[in-house]
Amino acid sequence: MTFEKFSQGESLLHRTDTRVKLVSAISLTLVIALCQSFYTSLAGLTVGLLLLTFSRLNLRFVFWRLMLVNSFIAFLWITLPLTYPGDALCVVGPVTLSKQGVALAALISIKANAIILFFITLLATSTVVDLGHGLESLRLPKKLCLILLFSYRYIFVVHQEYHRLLRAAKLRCFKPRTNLHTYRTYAYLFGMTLVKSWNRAERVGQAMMLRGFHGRFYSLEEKTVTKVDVIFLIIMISAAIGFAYIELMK
Amino acid sequence: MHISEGVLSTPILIGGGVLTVLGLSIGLKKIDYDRVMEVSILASTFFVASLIHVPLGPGSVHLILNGLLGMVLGWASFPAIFIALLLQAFFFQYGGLVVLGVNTFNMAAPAVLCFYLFGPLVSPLVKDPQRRALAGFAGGFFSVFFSGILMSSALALSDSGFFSIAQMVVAAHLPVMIIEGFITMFTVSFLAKIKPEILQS
Amino acid sequence: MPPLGSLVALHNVTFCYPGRKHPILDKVDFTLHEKQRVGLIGPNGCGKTSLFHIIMGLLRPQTGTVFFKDTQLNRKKDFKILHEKVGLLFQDADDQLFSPTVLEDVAFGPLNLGASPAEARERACQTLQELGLSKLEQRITHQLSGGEKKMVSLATVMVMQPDALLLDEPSNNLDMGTRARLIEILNELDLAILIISHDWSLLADTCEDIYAIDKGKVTQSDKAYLHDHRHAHPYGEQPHRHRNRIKLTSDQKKEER
Amino acid sequence: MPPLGSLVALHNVTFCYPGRKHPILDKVDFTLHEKQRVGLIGPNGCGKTSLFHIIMGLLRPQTGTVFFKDTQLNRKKDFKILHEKVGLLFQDADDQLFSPTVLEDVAFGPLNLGASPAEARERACQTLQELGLSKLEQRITHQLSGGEKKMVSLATVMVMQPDALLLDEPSNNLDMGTRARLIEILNELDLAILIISHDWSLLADTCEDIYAIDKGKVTQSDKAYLHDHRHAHPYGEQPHRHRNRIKLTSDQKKEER
Repeated sequence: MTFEKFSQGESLLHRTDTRVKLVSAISLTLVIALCQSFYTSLAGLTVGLLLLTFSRLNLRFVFWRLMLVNSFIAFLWITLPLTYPGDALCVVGPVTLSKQGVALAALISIKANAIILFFITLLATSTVVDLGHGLESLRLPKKLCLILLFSYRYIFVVHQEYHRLLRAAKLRCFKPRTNLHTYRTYAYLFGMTLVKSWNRAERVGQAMMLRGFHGRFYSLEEKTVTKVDVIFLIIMISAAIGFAYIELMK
Repeated sequence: MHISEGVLSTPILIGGGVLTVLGLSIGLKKIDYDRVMEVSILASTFFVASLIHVPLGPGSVHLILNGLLGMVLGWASFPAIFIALLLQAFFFQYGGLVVLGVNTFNMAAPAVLCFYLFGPLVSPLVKDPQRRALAGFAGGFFSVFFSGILMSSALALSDSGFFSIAQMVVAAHLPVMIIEGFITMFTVSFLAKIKPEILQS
Repeated sequence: MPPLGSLVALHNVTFCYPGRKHPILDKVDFTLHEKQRVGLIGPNGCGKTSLFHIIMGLLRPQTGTVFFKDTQLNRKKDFKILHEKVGLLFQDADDQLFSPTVLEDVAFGPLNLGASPAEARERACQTLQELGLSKLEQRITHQLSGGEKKMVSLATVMVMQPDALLLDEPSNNLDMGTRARLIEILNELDLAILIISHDWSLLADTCEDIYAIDKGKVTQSDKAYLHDHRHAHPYGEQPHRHRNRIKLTSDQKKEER
Repeated sequence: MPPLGSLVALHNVTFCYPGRKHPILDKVDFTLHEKQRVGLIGPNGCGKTSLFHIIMGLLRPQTGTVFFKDTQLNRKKDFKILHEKVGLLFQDADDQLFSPTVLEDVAFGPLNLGASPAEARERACQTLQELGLSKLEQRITHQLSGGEKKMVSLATVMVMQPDALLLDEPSNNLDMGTRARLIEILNELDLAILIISHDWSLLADTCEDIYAIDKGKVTQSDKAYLHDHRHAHPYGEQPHRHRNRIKLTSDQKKEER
């Protein structure tokens, strides 16, 4: 299972401190998510594309990821022009396409894609482990960060456990269909996975206790921010302020 | 089941964010450090559920199981779902950061509701397996139903022009509700036989 | 092409795990005939389990072909006919059993093959009876002992009435009693059997032919030579049998002295 | 009372799982001395793992007592001193490695014992180096191979500088290379070791004394008798060692002939 497709690389964005990237991503996303004007969102998309060239990621993977995420947007393109109240853009037989509907779908598409690009270039270029530690030093509640890191650790174990059971079912000629037998089987497969996870949680708890755990987690991290990181942060925050300026001037 | 970034209006985003922060703080307060690992591993298990695709006619839908999650984890559903959505955003760029509050609330609030409404009915103390099965079905069905309602309300309240889309969202969730009902029902019966303490929370 | 009339055959199969330099199976030819009983011995990590997974279509080899009853299996779909007739017993019974009760687990296969619930139940009961497991019928699978789980997972495979049985380290973690019972049952079965194990005496007790697998190659056992081993048996005092069906060549016999 | 001067001792321990008729451990006495190396062999479900859990205080026996350095451990709190000095290697490394990265996992123990982050880091690095695992330091735990996970979980225990090491089926699912490396490391360690395994040759290669455990009783290996075994070795042609540290009594030697 390759979940963190974009986390490996040597680019400037891969090297930048995760906390810096987190703050940048949050501020850029915030402004673009809230903006209402085409100018702002296009500026956001431009910055997103610019970051993409800096990230030196495999563009084919990025393209497919964008296509996948855009499926909800496609749904909006099908529905909004037909259902959104407003002036008629054109009339095809009994169907009226709304001008405001098309405009809104276009605006949402630009905003959403700009934000996905921020996400891919600023966050997906770090591992989840780094992101978890980064969020912790940005004062996200410690328990929440621990749940993030431990869940991340065990997703792969649990996923494998589920897959071994599914494999056994398939070898016994299980063919998923739309019927109760299928749903019952999936329920049992998941139920058994849940039971195994429950038992594992108990064993891991014991392992922690045996290694002296007494209800406190200590952190090992001590990352330093470089000059390049600071410059990067300043540029990104300026971009976000710039977007806000464009939005307010309109 | 989540709304993309860039769709919702500012008041809705803020409202969802505030509610989720409230839910998270209650949830985290109920998890002491000794239970962090347990909640984490169960959160990963429910994340894996969202990767399970079950057939529905010619297509397939992935499991949500927020009803079952609520019955097992109670208020800890808030952090568990928040983390699952955050990981989905990190892994696949689904959802987003600003809309994370709304999306978490849409799924976690029905889970907590399910915990209070149906949790006692599926607990190992209930001796009648049929009543437990029924409660399991209801929990699975209604939690997805509530999530659909919350999601479409978020859309409709953001922009009245989204009203038709909001209706479609609820309609599209109808078959999912039925599947989730059955899967939750069978899983609850399974757990009651094999590991009743999971349903004890 | 493998010899005609075989039940399962591998032809020129090479398999290499991604990122590894050396293939774990290197141009392997292997044939299992109807009712043939073959043991496969080799160290851990030598590719025994990979071989099973290739036969079942769970892994796709980089080169080579799997044949079932002289039909070439190319796509994932093709392996479905093999799954109906070849049963795989996993090393870890916990990977195989997922239904709440034993009866439901055994009846799962027949249900998938289109049996009605009543039929499936009857076939499951019968299989359990044949294996002497009737009293486990209503038990919760998850709460069985390791040995009981192993026997139940054998039942889940046998209920499909397979032509061949692949067993992956069947005696691992079994107590002596269950192990003896398993050997007895395997020797009563009238079908092709392929066992991978490092439990030499299990193979000797159940198989006609023994192959060794190492460094990507499968070789007939006449290369594997028999020799004395200092070996302690914690149950040495209790009666136990060491049957050995392998015919030794005179050379090997000499070396055994 | 167990003999004075022992490191870990069990005295008259009986343990029965709730709902079971027969106790899995029945009035067991067991002693592990400083630097003693003991192997414990027995089938699955015979109580090997329960014995470990009783020593570590994870299970409380119905009768009997656990001693650590002649101190009786009665309450949960008493076992904390034992946890600092006795390390348990779990059968499944995924149960033991819960931190996202290798370095964090190895440093977890020292941090809990009060080391500063810098100290903990240094001790972790040093332990990894001693075990030849330095290049794994920054790796993400779930991306390690099975063998790497096992070695790292050994590191998480060794970093605590224990007086004794309990290993639960350490060679399970290991490839030959890692298994050999593990045996090598275990033989270099200068501390008490207690291994449970059904991998006889691992025990023979690493332990001085071998006990058998069955039907609730632990018996010294002089009862387990050594005897000849017809045994085929697919690698018989290649050089291989069979070290056997067990001292045979003359009776057994006779039987071995």
